[in-house]
Amino acid sequence: MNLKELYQEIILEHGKNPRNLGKTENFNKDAKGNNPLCGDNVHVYLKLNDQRKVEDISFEGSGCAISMASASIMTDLIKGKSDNEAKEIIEDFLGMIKENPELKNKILKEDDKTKLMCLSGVKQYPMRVKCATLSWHTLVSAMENDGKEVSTEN
Amino acid sequence: MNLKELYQEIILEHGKNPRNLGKTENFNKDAKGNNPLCGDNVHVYLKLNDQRKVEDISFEGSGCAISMASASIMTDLIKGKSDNEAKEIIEDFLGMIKENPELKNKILKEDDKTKLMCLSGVKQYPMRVKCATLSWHTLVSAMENDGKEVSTEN
Amino acid sequence: MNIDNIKKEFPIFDEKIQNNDLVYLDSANSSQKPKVVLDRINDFYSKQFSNVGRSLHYLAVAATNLYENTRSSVQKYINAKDKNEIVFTKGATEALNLVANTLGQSILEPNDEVLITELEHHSNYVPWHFLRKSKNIKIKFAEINEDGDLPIENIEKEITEKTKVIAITHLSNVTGAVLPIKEITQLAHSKGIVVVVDGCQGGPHLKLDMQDLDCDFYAISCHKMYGPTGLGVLYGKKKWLELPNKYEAGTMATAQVIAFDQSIKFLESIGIEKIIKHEKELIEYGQEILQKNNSVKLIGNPKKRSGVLSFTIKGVHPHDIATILDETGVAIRAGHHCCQILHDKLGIPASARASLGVYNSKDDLDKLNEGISNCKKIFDLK
Amino acid sequence: MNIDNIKKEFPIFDEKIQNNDLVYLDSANSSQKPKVVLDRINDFYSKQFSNVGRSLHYLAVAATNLYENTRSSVQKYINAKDKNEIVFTKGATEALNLVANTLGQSILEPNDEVLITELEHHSNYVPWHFLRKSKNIKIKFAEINEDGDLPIENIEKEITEKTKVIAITHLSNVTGAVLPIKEITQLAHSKGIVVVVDGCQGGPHLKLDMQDLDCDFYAISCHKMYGPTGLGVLYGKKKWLELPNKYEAGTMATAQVIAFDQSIKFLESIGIEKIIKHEKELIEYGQEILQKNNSVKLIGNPKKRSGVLSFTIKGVHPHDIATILDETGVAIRAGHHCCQILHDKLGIPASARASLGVYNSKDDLDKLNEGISNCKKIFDLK
Ligand SMILES: Cc1ncc(COP(=O)(O)O)c(C=O)c1O
Ligand SMILES: Cc1ncc(COP(=O)(O)O)c(C=O)c1O
Repeated sequence: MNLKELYQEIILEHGKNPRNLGKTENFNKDAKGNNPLCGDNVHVYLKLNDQRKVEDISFEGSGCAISMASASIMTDLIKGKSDNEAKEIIEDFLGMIKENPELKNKILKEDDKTKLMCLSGVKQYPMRVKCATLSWHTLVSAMENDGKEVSTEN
Repeated sequence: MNLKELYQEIILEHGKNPRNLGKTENFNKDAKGNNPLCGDNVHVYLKLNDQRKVEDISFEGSGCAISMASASIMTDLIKGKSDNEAKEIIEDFLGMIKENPELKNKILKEDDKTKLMCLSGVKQYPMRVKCATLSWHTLVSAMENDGKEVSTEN
Repeated sequence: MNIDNIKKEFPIFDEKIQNNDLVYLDSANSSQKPKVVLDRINDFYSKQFSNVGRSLHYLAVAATNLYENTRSSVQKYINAKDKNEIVFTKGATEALNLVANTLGQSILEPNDEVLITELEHHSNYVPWHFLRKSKNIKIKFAEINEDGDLPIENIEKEITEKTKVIAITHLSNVTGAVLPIKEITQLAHSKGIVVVVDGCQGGPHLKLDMQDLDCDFYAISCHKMYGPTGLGVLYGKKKWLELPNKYEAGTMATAQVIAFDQSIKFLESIGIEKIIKHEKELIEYGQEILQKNNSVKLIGNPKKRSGVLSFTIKGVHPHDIATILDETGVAIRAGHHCCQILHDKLGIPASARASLGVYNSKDDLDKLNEGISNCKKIFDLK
Repeated sequence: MNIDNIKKEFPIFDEKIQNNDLVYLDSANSSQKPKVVLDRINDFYSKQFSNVGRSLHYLAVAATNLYENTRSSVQKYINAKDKNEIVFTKGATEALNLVANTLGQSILEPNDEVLITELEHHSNYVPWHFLRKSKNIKIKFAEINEDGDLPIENIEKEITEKTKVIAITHLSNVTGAVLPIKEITQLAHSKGIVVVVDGCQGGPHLKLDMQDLDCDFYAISCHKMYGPTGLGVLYGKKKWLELPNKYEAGTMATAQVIAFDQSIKFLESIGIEKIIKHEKELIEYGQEILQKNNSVKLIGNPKKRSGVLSFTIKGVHPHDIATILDETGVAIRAGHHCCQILHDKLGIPASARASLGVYNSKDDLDKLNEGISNCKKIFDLK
């Protein structure tokens, strides 16, 4: 049974009570993402201040436990980081979901890394990888603010 | 080898030297027929006089030995018959090609029937049946003069 | 053929799927295939293969006859008046596209209305949507009632003088509701309206009688009827269609058409009445056990339900349900099942769907129920 | 794999056809299928079957991966830049329709010209003909020369400022002429013209390298490439196509796509260079023996010929030739092979066509020649 690895307590908890859910005030960047195959969608809002620091970040959307937990943990960890740090964390996370056994960045604290590693259970569930990564790809799009809607289908 | 039955001498001879080939003068009924699958086509012309007798009949077209021979023999036998006699012969011929072992009509002489029976070799060649019957169906259409182009594909 | 032994006819159930027996509850998506169908494909390719209709040689003639045989079998199975009312397509989606194109070119004028329903599958919406763009027609939606049913009154009240076409599913692939097509057709024809039926789910679960239903078009998905993938059927009344070969352009799915004859024979060998009875028992049993489970909410409560049971579990997203069930070999589908309009109406982003085939048994539904309990345990629900 | 033993890979050659060994010379119509392909179909249906892309359960995930694997194999086989440039269709005919629709909506305006050739198959004429009706475009025909060849000059001289598309066959299914696509594309692109290639016959007989040919679209017919019926591929440069799933609507020919991977592997295991060499020897041998036969007239004398030999016999209609050959198990095709324009130009209603596959040998061509002698005997020709 790998289900236990997929649905770790922290995932279930974040899935049930997602942090930073809603539309943050005074956001200056945002992007939408969707998974047309299963109907999941997410909208990421962020406020990047003059020092290029993520002053606030939130998301709206609905989805499975994995996708909600992933967005919740993501927003939690990205808040307060500079945009360069954020990009490094995103890249590290996506690399870990794709192939790397571990997270490599030196920005996050160990227990934050542990939270993120909890999402690595999806590796054994190829169809669920997109649930875990959609909000992250959407965050990239928001930061680049290119207005493109992110879709899992490409 | 059934080929001998299919390509009897009389068929080969009519195929090579078809009778009544061309466009008869003063025709008052005509129809076109075609086999879209193999590109065969035929055009039947006839002159039905006031006594409803086939005063003249001819055909234009190109096709295989079977189709040319069939049109040739058909025009030969129909010439001079009344329209009712013609219809009976046509029906009898098509019935024979489809299922009947013999021709049943009492209009044709024995040796004319023999000529027609030569075409029965196609029964063993389902794809060639249309070669033998196209001109006959076209004749029906000409007699009814409904202007519809006959196609083998229905 | 005995319905209790039917599973044995399907080779896939001899396989272990990740060490589990396969509990296949995704037949509305695509059904499994009986051995007779697979053997026919293999035999045709390995002993008789040729393209149809174009060559004169022995294999080509034989293949053409086999191909046309299936057309006749389908004609008989669905009780169509004429063999030429049967057109083979690559799927139901193409069949419905073909209908929309045909009607778009023949009868639909700008501002004419096409009436569809909130139950429709994407495939019975998109072709009309294209006509809306290209021909400026209007699409109206007949509403479902509280039970997720579509009573004829809800259709009647949307009909106006502009209504030219009613395009409607025979059996909802989400609620399992069976719609009163015959009555709808009577109503429609009394007003000169053309009736197009999406028969994808009707095909495997209902008695198909075109002359009785009297609809103008009926689209079938062969791969949901125990047949090969890549094949659909469009039934169309003679007055609407030219000869089939007009639509069957290029090389067709020859082997698939020829093998589909075996699917029809398979269905006939059981008999649709028996299938209907069997599936009715299963649906009733499924409803019963799921209703006992008070975290589970069945979607819709139609008067007549067949083949499909969709549900949600409060606090567990359908994708999570599907993943958890899959772990014990129970294959269901989660998502909106290409029925976004219906899910929007119901205010849910997705649902879990268990759908039936002739090979299912009460045992399968018990395993579904166990899986649901497992979901609740993992998500710590009561 | 040894080309001399290749026939053994094809189960159909174990069969007697009307008591004869099968001499299959109708591969341009549809090729026979090797056992690996049949086994893959059977295995997939009986052990792994599920619909692709829509469900989350194990079988669905596995099927989706297999399906996408074939897309990658095709990409590699034809040396396309990107996996998403590969779209699965029900056949080449649908692929060419899709191209015409796409270009009709994006770049073609009334009075624009589409340049095709006198060699084109019906399937590469009809879609443009529809655009002529719906969008008022013009179709021009590049003429063949006396050898039935299509030198690039004959294309060049038809190009005007209005020419937006050149749609052209890679290999004529009647004369066997191989066209200089790479040069044509260079010419066309220098004038901003889009190049659409009908690769139905190129697929099985030529090296496919999209990046080298540099054409914008290329249509393939899988059943002519030792693959299942009901499947085609459209290659389209990324700039022209949206993502494949936009075009792959509804349930696809899942099993066929998955099995086609084995056709590609089969072709790769021999190697296209070997196939080309083998078929070149056969074509040369065929030309040689038929030319000795002075009642036989070969159709066309192209500089580069591959895969196909068409001919007529003075005094014997092609249908009669086909029937007589069939009696000894020699399967050829007679008719206009969906190339009416070419046959009109040549002033003949029909021709007889012998076409090759990897499994053919000189022996097969000898039997063809014997059959031709038999025709002459029956028709009493010298
Ligand atoms: C040159 C050519 N183009 C197009 C086609 C049509 O291909 P398909 O029948 O796979 O749609 C064929 C085969 O019949 C062909 O030979
Ligand atoms: C109700 C309904 N309509 C249409 C379709 C589409 O059919 P196909 O995938 O065979 O084109 C489906 C199946 O997915 C369906 O369930």
